[in-house]
Amino acid sequence: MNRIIDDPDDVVEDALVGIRAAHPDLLVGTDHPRVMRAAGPGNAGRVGIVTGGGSGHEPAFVGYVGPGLLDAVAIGEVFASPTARAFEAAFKAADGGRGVACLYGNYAGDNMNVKMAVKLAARDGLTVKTVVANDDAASAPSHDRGRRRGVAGEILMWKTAAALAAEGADLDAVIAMAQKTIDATRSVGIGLSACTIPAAGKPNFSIADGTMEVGIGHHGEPGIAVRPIEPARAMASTMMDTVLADLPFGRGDDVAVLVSGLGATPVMELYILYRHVAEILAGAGIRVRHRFVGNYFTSLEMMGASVTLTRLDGELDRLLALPARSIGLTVMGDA
Amino acid sequence: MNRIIDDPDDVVEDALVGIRAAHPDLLVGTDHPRVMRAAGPGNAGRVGIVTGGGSGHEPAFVGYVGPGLLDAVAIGEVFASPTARAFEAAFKAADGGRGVACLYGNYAGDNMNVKMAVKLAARDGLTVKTVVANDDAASAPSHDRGRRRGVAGEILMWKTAAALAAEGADLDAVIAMAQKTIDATRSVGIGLSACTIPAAGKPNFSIADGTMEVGIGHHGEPGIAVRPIEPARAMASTMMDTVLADLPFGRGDDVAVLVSGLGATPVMELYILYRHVAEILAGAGIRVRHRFVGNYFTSLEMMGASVTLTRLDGELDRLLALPARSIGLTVMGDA
Amino acid sequence: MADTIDLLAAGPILDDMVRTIVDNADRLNSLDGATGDGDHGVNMSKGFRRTAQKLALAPQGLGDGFGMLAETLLDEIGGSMGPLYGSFFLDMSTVLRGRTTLDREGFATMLRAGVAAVVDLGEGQLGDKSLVDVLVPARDAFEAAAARHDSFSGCLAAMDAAAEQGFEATRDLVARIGRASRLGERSRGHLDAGAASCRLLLHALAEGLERQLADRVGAA
Amino acid sequence: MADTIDLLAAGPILDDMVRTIVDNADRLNSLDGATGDGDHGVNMSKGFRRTAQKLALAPQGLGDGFGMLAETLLDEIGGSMGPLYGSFFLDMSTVLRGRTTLDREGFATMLRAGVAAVVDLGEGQLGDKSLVDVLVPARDAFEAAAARHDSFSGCLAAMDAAAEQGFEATRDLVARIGRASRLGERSRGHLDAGAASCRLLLHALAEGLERQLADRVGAA
Ligand SMILES: Nc1ncnc2c1ncn2[C@@H]1O[C@H](COP(=O)(O)OP(=O)(O)O)[C@@H](O)[C@H]1O
Ligand SMILES: Nc1ncnc2c1ncn2[C@@H]1O[C@H](COP(=O)(O)OP(=O)(O)O)[C@@H](O)[C@H]1O
Ligand SMILES: [Mg+2]
Ligand SMILES: [Mg+2]
Ligand SMILES: [Mg+2]
Ligand SMILES: [Mg+2]
Repeated sequence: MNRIIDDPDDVVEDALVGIRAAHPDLLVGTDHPRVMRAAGPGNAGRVGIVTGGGSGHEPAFVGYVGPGLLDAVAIGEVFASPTARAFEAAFKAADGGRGVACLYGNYAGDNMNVKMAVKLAARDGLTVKTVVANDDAASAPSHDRGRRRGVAGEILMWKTAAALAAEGADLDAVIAMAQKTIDATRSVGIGLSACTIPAAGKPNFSIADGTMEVGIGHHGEPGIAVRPIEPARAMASTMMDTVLADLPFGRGDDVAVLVSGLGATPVMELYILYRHVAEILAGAGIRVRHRFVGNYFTSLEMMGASVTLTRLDGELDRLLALPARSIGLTVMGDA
Repeated sequence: MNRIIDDPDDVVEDALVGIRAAHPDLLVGTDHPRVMRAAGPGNAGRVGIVTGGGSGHEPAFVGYVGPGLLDAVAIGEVFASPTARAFEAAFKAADGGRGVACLYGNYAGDNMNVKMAVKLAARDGLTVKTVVANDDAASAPSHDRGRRRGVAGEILMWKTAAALAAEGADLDAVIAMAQKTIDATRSVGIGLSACTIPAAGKPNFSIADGTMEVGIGHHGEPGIAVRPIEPARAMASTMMDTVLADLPFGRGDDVAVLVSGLGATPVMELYILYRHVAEILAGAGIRVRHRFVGNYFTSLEMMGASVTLTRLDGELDRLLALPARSIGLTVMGDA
Repeated sequence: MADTIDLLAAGPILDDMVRTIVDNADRLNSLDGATGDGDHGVNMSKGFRRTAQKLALAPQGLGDGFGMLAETLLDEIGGSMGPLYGSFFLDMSTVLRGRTTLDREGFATMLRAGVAAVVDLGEGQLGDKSLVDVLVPARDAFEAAAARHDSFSGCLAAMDAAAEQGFEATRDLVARIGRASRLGERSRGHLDAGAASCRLLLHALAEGLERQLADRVGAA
Repeated sequence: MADTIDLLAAGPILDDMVRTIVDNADRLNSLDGATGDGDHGVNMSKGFRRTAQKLALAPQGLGDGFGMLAETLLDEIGGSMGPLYGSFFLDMSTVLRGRTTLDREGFATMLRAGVAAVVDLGEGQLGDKSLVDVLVPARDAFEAAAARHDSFSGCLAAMDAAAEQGFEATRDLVARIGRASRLGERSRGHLDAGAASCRLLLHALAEGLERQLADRVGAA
């Protein structure tokens, strides 16, 4: 296996040691070995923003902890939900006395662990409210949004909610903002090659050479179609057709665009994809106000990319532009 | 081929369209299609900082253009030097009336094209001085440093030189700072899988499964040894042995550390590697003042990583901490 | 035969439950491998093994033991199994809190609470091919037997038999929940892994309690 | 037979030089493939083809033609070939600037300048298995013939023969420069691609000039 690891069962632990060592200015550990929180004074008097999810999606999730973004994060095994206890500990780490917003992705394990954790936290008098991201338009039909997975759109929901929390908004307002953001957000992914969980040692799905899987999930969940690979322009059309029609986005809309690599696709190619995305949006009369292109939400060494669009009103636009600092996303806020 | 591209011969052009579209706040084009310069007012009254190199190393090189970093960059085909004319055009784009520092990597093509470009620029009265990065300790013995390749250490040299230029230093001082930085910098890479230039369609080197190539270059140049793959801890030892002994670094030194993925290695693994690097440094009594872990200087979808160390004096330390903003590296400067 | 259990003396039943999970880990993995990702045995034995270590240091009565098991599952197992089995045992331990003995009605209350917790959390329904296909028939069989005024022991036997049947019935179901639901029709023809572990746990519980009921008679 | 060239009339020789590169592109690729990355024909024909297009629009004398070729190589070809051949032709065109005719001594000066530019830029030495193994013997043979007072035409023939020999000699050399140097001993036994293109170019140049020298006699 062409990996930089020690014991495959310990990759998460070992990586967390490295992450803490590399970013003492951004992150600190907590009493729970699978919970990290933002370095610095804590967030007394503010609503805490928490997420959690499986490892292997770096920089998600831990890479979005920092000023103007997440206050704490619960960290699971590779591609597996964190434990209920880890979520609970993250809630406590993020608690500044005004309640905690847990903004996470729609996966069975995460749903259950968060639900249990909220129950556990409630016993200790801590109010936690949740928003479940379900931006992956390819993961269920639009009449069944409740079944859709959460993918890279989560990042935009964290950003707006955290920016609002930083301004002193109360828990209900923060939760409403996160919900509003994710409701205005749609994503779709294309997978070009599989990936291997180190402890498993072999891929548990496959994408044949010369084919692409449209609508693939972040853990190799089957998409809506397996097709012969297409030029970037056609891939972009396929993805944009899915996303634009779903909300739907239309002429005159302002949007934020996030193109994320799934891990092993060269950054050059993400820009080639973005080129076509930008052209399609221009052609559709949709104005791009914020752009993010890079490896924002990955799946180990999977090849492929995801495209995420958020329709903006003035408030979302403003919140996205406010300063934030983290491993995965830094906004200078001078724009 | 599992790629997000259109015509394989046009990948660089197509990606540049996307890069310009994605980062209007950071980058603008120039009259030369393969030259980009920093957005904004230009650098009148300051020494211009230029680099150039082949594509496929993104975010290098274009991703380091921005305030506090590069003023302009010349962009080559995938893994091939930019033309002499592109370098010349980059010099002109970066010219603020106080001369230009061209800080680039030691490759035959780049050397020749820069030399020609300097000649061409001189005809127009523009003074360009150069520093050639040769930080790759594995690419030639230490008595033959002139033959060593330039790799990720270039980033640190750009950072310190650009920070000094931003303070108004003259060309000789900027050049001296770049030279001092690269003289204090050593890197080494380990390759775990090959990569494919889109226009070639197949890899032009190979790394057998279960083996690693110690000392591999950024274009698959042969390293110093092909060995069975080792645990991360042992890889880190091998890399650090090479780097530490070469300068040499020793007890009491202050350093900056940069761990860069080569493209397809999951970010988790870079942190596992960093963990061991940090432990080895602590054990050797070397203090880490600046840490960079991520995909800073890649080789398309190659798996593997490089480690770069720079020995710092007070001045280098100070310059690394000054603010900078670019696709690849943002320093808030509030540290 | 007695009709109440001494909860403080019933702690060792937990050891049986741990043992059946650990002993059958490979089988649970391979059942999960057919329709899922093949880790159900690993996931389950992680938390159960850890509980056994704690119990060895400080043996517990059944109620606190269930609580300890629940806490450990919630602490150590992410994914779905931690919270599902965690809340199953947590809510059962809550029913047992303050009790020193357990009779037929108490058991029914406890089981009802545990099953409700699983259904509430996982939103699984009968026929979805999951734990629920064991838990719901088992609960219903126990209650039906109790309504017929069967002995506690008889009710446990009815529960055990229904659990076995529920487990076997998962073979012909199409998964509508969990990882296996991705396979659609292709999930038919395979026994469900979670149903298997659940069936093992209920069997160990029933057997342990029946043994204790029989013993108490012998002792009385 | 005349002993001076009319530089303005010599422009069409450039077309021959372009043609020989374009026609032999595949062969240059496969020579480069044996010890390098197989793109030498692609690299060369890119710039030469482009030059041909410009020449078709505005035909040039030899001096300005070399200048246009040089500019195009520097504009269009990155890597090593752009600057090496670019400075070769640039420095030759500089020597021709202001001249309308070229004699034996003028040619020697021009060739010396071109070869010096390549050696200066690429730091290649005789025996390194590169262009230089064609250029240096060709230059030396021309000068030796000139010192023997051979005719311009005879000097060109001597240069051409030496270029051919220099090219053939690269087969037994171990590459010490360029991409092929990575192979060390394994580069022996293969002809050098850059030497091949250089040999083609010098041959086309010599042949074109000899033809013009012969023609001018006929015309005179
Ligand atoms: N929502 C649910 N409710 C009840 N049981 C479930 C639910 N989802 C999954 N299961 C059970 O979980 C089992 C798989 O567990 P396991 O393999 O440990 O987890 P994972 O699927 O995360 O790898 C399935 O066989 C099924 O019985
Ligand atoms: N420094 C140098 N001086 C002279 N010729 C060189 C030098 N480096 C390389 N060459 C020539 O370049 C040729 C290869 O050219 P080409 O294949 O176009 O470039 P690349 O090696 O970048 O792919 C070699 O065959 C050799 O003759
Ligand atoms: Mg499983
Ligand atoms: Mg699993
Ligand atoms: Mg070549
Ligand atoms: Mg080449």
